[in-house]
Amino acid sequence: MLRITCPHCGARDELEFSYRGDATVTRPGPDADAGAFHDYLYLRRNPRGWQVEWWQHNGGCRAFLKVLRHTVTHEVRAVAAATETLEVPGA
Amino acid sequence: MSAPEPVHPLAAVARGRHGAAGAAPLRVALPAREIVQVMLRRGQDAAFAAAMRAALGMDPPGPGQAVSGSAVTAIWTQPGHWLLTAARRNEGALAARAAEAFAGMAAVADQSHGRTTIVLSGSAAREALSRGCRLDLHPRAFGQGRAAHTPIAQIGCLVHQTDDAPTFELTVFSTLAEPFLHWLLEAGAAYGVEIA
Amino acid sequence: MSQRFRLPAGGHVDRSRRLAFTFDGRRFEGHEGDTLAAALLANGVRLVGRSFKYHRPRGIFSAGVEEPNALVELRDGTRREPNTRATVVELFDGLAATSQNHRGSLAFDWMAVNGVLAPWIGAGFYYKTFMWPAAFWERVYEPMIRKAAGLGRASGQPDPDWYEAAHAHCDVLVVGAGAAGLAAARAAGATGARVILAEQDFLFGGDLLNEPELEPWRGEAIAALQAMPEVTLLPRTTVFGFYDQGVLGAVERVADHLPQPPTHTPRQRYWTIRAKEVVLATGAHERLIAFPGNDRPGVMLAGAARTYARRFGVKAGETAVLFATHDAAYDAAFALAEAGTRIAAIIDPRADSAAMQRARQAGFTVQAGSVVTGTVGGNALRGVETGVAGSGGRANAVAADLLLVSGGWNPAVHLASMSGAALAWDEALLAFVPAAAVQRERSAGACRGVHGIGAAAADGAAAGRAAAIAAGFAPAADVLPPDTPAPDHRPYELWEVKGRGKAFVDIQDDVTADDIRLAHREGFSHIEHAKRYTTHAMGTDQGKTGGLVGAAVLAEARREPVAKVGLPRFRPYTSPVTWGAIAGGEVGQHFQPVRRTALHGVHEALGAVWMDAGLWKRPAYYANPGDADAWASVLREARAVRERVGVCDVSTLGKIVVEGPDAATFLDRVYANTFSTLQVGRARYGLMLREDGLVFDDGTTTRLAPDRFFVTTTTAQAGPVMQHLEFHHASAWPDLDVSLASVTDQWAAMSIAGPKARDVVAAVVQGIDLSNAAFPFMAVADCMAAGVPARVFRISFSGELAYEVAVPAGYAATVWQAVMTAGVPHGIEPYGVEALGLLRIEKGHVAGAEINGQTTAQDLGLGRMLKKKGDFIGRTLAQRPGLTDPARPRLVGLRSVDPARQIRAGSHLLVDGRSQGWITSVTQSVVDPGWIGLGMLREGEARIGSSIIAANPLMGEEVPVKVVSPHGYDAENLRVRA
Amino acid sequence: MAGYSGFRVLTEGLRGNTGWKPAWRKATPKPAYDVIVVGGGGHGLATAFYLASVHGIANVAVLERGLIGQGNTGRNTTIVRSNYLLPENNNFYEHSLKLWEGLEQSLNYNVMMSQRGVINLFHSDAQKHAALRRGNSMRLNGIDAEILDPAGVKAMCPIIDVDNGRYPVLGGLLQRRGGTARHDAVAWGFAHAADARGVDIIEQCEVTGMIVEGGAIRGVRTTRGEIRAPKVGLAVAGSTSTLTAMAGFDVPIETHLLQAFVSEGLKPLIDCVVTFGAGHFYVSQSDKGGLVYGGGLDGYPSYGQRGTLPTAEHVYAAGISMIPALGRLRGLRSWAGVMDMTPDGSHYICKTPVHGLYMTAGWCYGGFKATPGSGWCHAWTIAKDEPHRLNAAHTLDRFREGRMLDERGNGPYFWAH
Repeated sequence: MLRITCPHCGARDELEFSYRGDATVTRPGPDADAGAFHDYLYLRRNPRGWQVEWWQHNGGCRAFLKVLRHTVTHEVRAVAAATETLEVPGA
Repeated sequence: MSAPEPVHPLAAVARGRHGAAGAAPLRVALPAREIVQVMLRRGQDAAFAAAMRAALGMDPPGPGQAVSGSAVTAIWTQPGHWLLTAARRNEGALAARAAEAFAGMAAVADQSHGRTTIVLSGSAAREALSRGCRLDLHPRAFGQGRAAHTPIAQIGCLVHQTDDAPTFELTVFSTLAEPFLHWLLEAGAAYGVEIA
Repeated sequence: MSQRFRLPAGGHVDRSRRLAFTFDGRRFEGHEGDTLAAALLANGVRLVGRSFKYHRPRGIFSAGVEEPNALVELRDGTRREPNTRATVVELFDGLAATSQNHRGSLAFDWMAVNGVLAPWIGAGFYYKTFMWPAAFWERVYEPMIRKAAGLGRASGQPDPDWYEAAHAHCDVLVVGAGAAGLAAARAAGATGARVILAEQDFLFGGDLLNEPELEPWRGEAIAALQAMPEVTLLPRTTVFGFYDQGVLGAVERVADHLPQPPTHTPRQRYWTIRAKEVVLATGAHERLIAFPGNDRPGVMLAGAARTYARRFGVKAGETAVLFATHDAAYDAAFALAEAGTRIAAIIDPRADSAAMQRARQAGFTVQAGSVVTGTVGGNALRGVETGVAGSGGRANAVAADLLLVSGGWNPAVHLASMSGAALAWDEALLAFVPAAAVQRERSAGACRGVHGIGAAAADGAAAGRAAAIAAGFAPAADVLPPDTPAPDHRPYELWEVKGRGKAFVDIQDDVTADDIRLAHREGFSHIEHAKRYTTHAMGTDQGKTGGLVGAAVLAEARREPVAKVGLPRFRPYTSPVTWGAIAGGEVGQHFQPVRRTALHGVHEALGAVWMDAGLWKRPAYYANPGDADAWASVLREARAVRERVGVCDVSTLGKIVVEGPDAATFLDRVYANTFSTLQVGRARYGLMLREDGLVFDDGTTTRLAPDRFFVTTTTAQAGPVMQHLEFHHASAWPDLDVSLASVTDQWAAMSIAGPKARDVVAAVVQGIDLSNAAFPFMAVADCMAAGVPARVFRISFSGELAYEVAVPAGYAATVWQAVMTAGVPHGIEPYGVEALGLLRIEKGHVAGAEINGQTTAQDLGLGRMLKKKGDFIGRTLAQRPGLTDPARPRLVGLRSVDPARQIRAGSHLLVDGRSQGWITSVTQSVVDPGWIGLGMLREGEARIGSSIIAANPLMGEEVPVKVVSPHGYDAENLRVRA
Repeated sequence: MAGYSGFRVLTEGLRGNTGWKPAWRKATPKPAYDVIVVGGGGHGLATAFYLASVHGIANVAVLERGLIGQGNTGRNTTIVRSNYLLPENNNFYEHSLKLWEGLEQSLNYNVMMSQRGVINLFHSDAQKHAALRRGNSMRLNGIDAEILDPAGVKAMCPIIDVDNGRYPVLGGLLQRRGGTARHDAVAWGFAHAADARGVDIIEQCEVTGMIVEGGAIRGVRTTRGEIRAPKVGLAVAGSTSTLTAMAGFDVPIETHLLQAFVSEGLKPLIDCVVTFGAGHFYVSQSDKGGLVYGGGLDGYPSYGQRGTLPTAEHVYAAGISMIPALGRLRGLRSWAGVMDMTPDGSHYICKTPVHGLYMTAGWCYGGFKATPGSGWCHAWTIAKDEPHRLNAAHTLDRFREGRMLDERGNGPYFWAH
C-alpha cells in the first residue's frame, strides 16, 4: 500500500488519495488547436520509472499535489504543492 | 426574532449504554454547534490573520492544528481553509460574525447544519478509533490541539483531539452522521459506549 | 483409547485440562496447549486425509503452517472451515473435525484407483486429451474433473461470525517470536521505541518451546516485553503480506481457539500495520527429501516429531528411522529417544559427521553413506527401505512406524521477498536467503540462515537494536542471548532418491519428481513454466517444504545449478487468510454507508418506498393504502403536480458555493455556457462538458453576489463535479482567485411544483413578493420560511410552475410540515423520484439516462448552449468530426402506438430491422395516458412523426412506437412561466 | 510432430511417458523473416498461428523477452465472453468467442474452454436499463444473451444473496456461451500449434530497438542480434509504450495494475462466472477447485505487478456482500498484472504511423478473452496491410477523429475504464 507524505498533512494511506493523471502535461491555452488538446488529453509517455503525477488528497486536505513516484518500485520520492515543479531524476 | 431550534441529525439515536457493560465505557456527547467554513482570498494572509486576532483573539492555526479561544475554536482543514466552531447560539450568528470580520479577506460558508460533531472520550477512545481510523493517534504522534481529516468507515471525518483524557471531537457530514455513529458504537462495543 | 502416545510429563500442555474433541465422529481427548494434530497423534491417529489427485492416504507431516497433508474440515454447520491445517488449530473443548477429499471412508477411498491410473494422469495430461468430441468437455469431462478436484467443502451458508479491521503504527514491527524475534523486540523495546511483535503461534518462543532448559530465558523475555508500555504483543497473528512503504497486513485469530466468539468479540481481526522499520524473524521450514513413498502416513519432518515430543509431550511413533542430511536433524533422534521412541536406524548419505559419532556413542545404529529408497505399508508406515547412496539399489528394510526426514532447512523468506528484496543462494545451507533489503527491513535468525537458538537470538537482538536506532531511538542495554551450542544445519546435497514409485516434491498437489522431469522434457524448463505445468508448489502450503526440492529436480534435469533455476516469485499470502477478515465490517448492509437527507424520517412516516441513488436513500414513491400498485402511486403523485401541487425532497442535489473575485471567470471556463453575464438574484441552467467534449453534468447556478455563485449538480455527479472543479483550478488556472465549498449537507431543499405552487409557497414564505412580475422564472431570493431563514428559487424540472425552497437542514422537517399544511386546501401530495422522472420525461428534460457519458450537447438537443466565444472545458475537442457527425443519434420523444403496450428503457429502435438507436427513459404519461419515453435515434429529427419498432429481444418484445418531439408538453413553456 | 490425443496419452503412459517432446522448439533467430511478431504472450502467439494457418505466412518469428505466456496470459482471471454494448466491440469479441469454441481442435491442445455462463448482476433500474441495452445489442448482432430476474440468478448460482445486501440484486445479464479457459494452456497451445506450422518461437530475446528507414519498418534490434523483416507486429501489453517510443511515436495508453486472487481448493461451489454490479468484484471457480476472483484497478500507473491492501479489502468485502458464504473461506494467493488502459476502454488492432509496423495493444483488462480474436485480426491486418472490418474502428487515430469506443461513457480517463 502506498503511503504518500502530503506536504500539509504528513504521511497518509493511499486510500486517502486519488490519482488524477500525468502531471507533466499541461492544458493548452485558449488558442490551441485540436491536435494540442488531443496530445494533452490522450498521449502519454507512460514511463517505466519515475513519473510526476497528480494526486488529490481528497480524503484529507483536498489539495491537488504533484507526486514523484516510481512506476515499478512504487517509491514516492517527492510530493509538492500544485504550483511547484518536480524534476524527474535521470535514469 | 430568533428561529426555532433545528433538529439535530442524531436526535433519534437512543441515549444510554450501548455494547458491553464494562466499568470504563466510552462516552459520547452530541453537542449543538455552529460551524463555519472560512476560505482565504489571495494575498490576504496577513490581513486575515490580523482580523482573526482582532475578532477571536487568536492566530489562524497551521496545518494539522486547532486553537481554541474563549468561545470559538479554529481548525485548519485545507490550505487556506479553516472551520470555526462554537456552541450554538443563534442561527447564523457565527457565520455573520465571521463574514463581518473577514469581509474582503475570506469567503465564509455556514456549515452548522452540514456538519455534525460527535464528542468521544474515555481511556479506550484511541483503541476504538483504531478500528477504522487510519491516523496514528498515539500521544507521540497526535495530541491535544491536533486535527486531521481522514476517512473512517468510508465517511470523511475531521478528528480533533481536545484533551488528554483523551477526548476527540469527530465532525462528519450531517447526512452521514447516523452510519458514522453506528460504526462508532460497533467499534466501541467491546468497551461499552454511553451516549449522554 | 486415551492418549496412549502422550508422555507423562514435559512440554507446554496442561495435563490437568482435558479437552474433548471428535475426528470423523470418533471421540478423543487432548489437553490445553495442544494443536489438533498433536492431540490426534497423542491418540494414535495416523491417517488424517487423502491427497489431491491420487487420493493416497496421508498423515501429519509437519507441526506448523507448512503442513501439506493434514487438512481437515474444522467445525460444522455454518461454521465449517474446509482445508484447515490440523497442525495449527488450537484444540478447544468440543472441537469437531472431519477428514476431506475421499469417497467412501477415509480408510477405504475408492478414488484411490487414481493411483493406478497415474501413468496416464501425470502432469499436464489434460492438455493433451478430452478434446473430442468438442461438446463433451462441458458435459462429461469437466464435471468429472471438477468433482474429483478441490479439497474441502465450503458450508455454503453465511458465516455467523464477524470480523473487524484495526490500524496500527509502530517504529519497529517484529514478525515472529522465536528466539530471534523475542530478542529483537526486546532490544528495540528497550530503546523506548513503539514495537509490535506478531507471532502466528499461540505461544511465543518458536524453537525455544522445544528446549526446557531455556524456559527461563523465554519467560524472562516475555515478562520483559509485557512490562514495556510501548510494546504490543500480538500472538495468534499471521503477517500475511509485505506491501509498499512499510505497510504489512496481518490477521489475528482472536477467537478461533474458542468454540465460538464471545459477545462483542470478533472472530478475527485484520491489522494494517505501518512500520518505520521491520525485523523479519520468521524462522525456517524444514525441507523434505523426494524418495519413493515419501508421503506415507508416518513419514514426518524430523523437527516436527521433535516438536511433538518436546512441546506437546507426544510420541509420534514407537519405532523411528531418521533420514537426515545434516547434523542438526539428529536432535530429533535424541529427543524422540528421550521420549521413549526406539530409534531403529539413522540413515545419512554422508560418510561421517560429529552428530553421527554422537549418535553412535548414544547407541544408535547409524548407516552412513546410505539413503531411504522406499517405504512399506498401507494407510500407515510399517517399514523403511534403505540402500547405498548413489547406487539406487535396495539394501535392506527396517521395521518402523515413523520415518523422520530432514533434507535441510528453507529460510522463510516470503515476506523479505514480497518487500522487494532479491534472494541469494547460500551454498553452505543449500537454500535461498534474502539479499540486500529494498525497504526499511532486515531479516534475523533462521530466516536469513542464522541457525541455533543462541546465534539467532544474538542476531535478532542486533537487528532489533539497529532497527530502533534507524527509527530514531538511542541505543539501550544489550539483550543477552542464551548460551547454547549451535547445531550444524549445513546439509549434504541430496534432493531426491530415485527409484520405483512416486517420489513427491509437492505432497499436497501430488507432484512427483517424475512430473518435473516430464515438464522439462516437454519444454517447460523454466521454473515458472514447470510450476504452472505441474502445479508444483501451488497448494495451500505454497511449497514451503518441497518447493526448493522441485526446483532442484528441475535443475538436475536442466544440468544447471539450483541457484540458476531459482524459485517462482513469492506473492501474498504467506499463509492462507480468511476472506471475512480482509473484508472486515463493511459487508452486507454495511457494504457502503447509507446517506439520508434531513427529511428521511418525514418520508418514512409518509410510507415512502425507498430507492438507492448512490449512497442516498430517496423515496421512489409513497404507497398510499388506496393505490393498486406502484404505478398507481406514481401516477397519482405526478397527476397532483400536473393538476394541483406536489412537493418533493431534492436535497440530494450537489451544491457548491463558488466565491471569489474570479468566480465568474472560473464558471465561464468550466461551463459550456456563460455565467459572467448572469444578474445577481438570477439562476441559469448550465451545461458542463468533459475535456473530450462530451456532456459531463448539468444543473442550475445562481448568482448570489457579484463574486458569489451557488452551483447545483446532479445527485450522482456531486462528488465528481467538485473534484473536476478543484482539479482544473489547481492544474489549469491556479491564478484564478476563487474558493469552492461543498454545502450539499448544509441545505435541505424541496421542490414545490404545480399550478398551485405559488399559493402554497406564498403561504409559507415571508418577505418576498412572489408575483410573476416581481419574481419571474429563474428568480432567486433569500427570505424567511415558516420562521426560519430560507432561499427560494423559481426553477422547474417538472415543466410546471415550481419553486425550490432551500433551508438549513435542521429546519427541513419544520418547513416541509408548513408546506404540507399550506398545501392542504390545494390537494398537495408529496412525490418521489419515480414521479419526478415521469414529469421530466413528459417535459423532455434529460437526466442521467441521457447524460450517460456517451452523448454530446448536440445529441441532446442542447447544442445551442455552447458559447461561441472564449475557452471552456471541452470546447475544442467537442468539434472533432466524430462528435459533430450528423449521423449521430439524437434525442427524440417516443410514444407507444398502442397506449397499453409497455415499452422499456434499453430497447433498441429498429428501422428496417436495423438498430438505429435505443430507448433511454420510459414512463407512463399522465398528460396523455400511455407509455412514452425518450431515446437516442439516428436521424432523429427527420424521423419525427414516423413509426418504428422498439425491439427488446431479451424479453421477446417488439413494440411499434411513434417518434415525436421530446418537448411535446407545453413546448412554449407557458406553464413554468405562469 | 505427433499430435496430442487420448490414444497417445495411453500409449505414452505405457512407455513411462518418455516419448514426449517439447511442446514447441527452442528456436534460434534467423537473420530475416517475412514477419516478426514481438511478444510471446497469448496475443503474439495467436498472431503467429493465424499468420501461418490462415494466411500461409509461416516464415514468422515470435520474439519474447522472457518466457512465453508470462505476461497477462499467465496472470489473469480466465474469463471468456462477448457481452459488449457497442457493435464494434461485441462483433469483435463474438468472433473471438467463436474461435474459442473450436480452439481445442484447431490447436490440438486442450485449453479447457468451459462455457459455464457469465452473469453480470444489476442492482438498480439504471443498471438494468444499461444491461437491457447491452443485451439487446448483443441479440441484434446474433450473440446469445438472456436477462435473468432474481429467481433466475438464484437458479444459476444459488449461493448469491439477492435480497439482503446493501444493494439487493434486481437481476442479471447472462451470456451462457461465456465462461472460462485454462489461461496458461492458451499460450502453450498457440505456441504448440504455431511451432507445428513452422513458426520460430524465440524466447529470452528482448527487442532493444526498432529499425525504421524512410518511415517504414525494416526489422528490430534484439539482445540476440539484428533481425530483419518488412513487417513487424507488436503484441507486448505493458511494453507497448516503450516499443512505440523506440519507433518514434507515443500512444494513448497508460499502464495500470489490476489485482487478482485465488482461494484454497474447494469442492464445486460456484458453477458460473458472476460479476457484482454494486462494487468491483467477480468470481469463478477453476477446474482445480480454487475460486478465482478480482475487482477493479488499484487506480494508479504501475509496472510493479504488486497490489495493494485497500483494493483487496474492497474485493473481499464486495465478494461477501454478494455471496455471504465466502466469509469463512480462505484466500490463498494474490497477484497483480499490468493493464494497458486506453482513454475509452477499448483496444487497438491497427496499423501505426510507421509503415509495416502493426500493433495489437491497449487491452485494458479484457485481453485474455480477446486472445484468438486479437491474433486473428492482427494477423489479417499484417497479412493484408489493412484492417479487417472487425478491427477497422480500433485505431490509434480514433481520438483525433472523436470516434471513441467508450462502452460505459467513463470518459478520457485511463483509470476509469
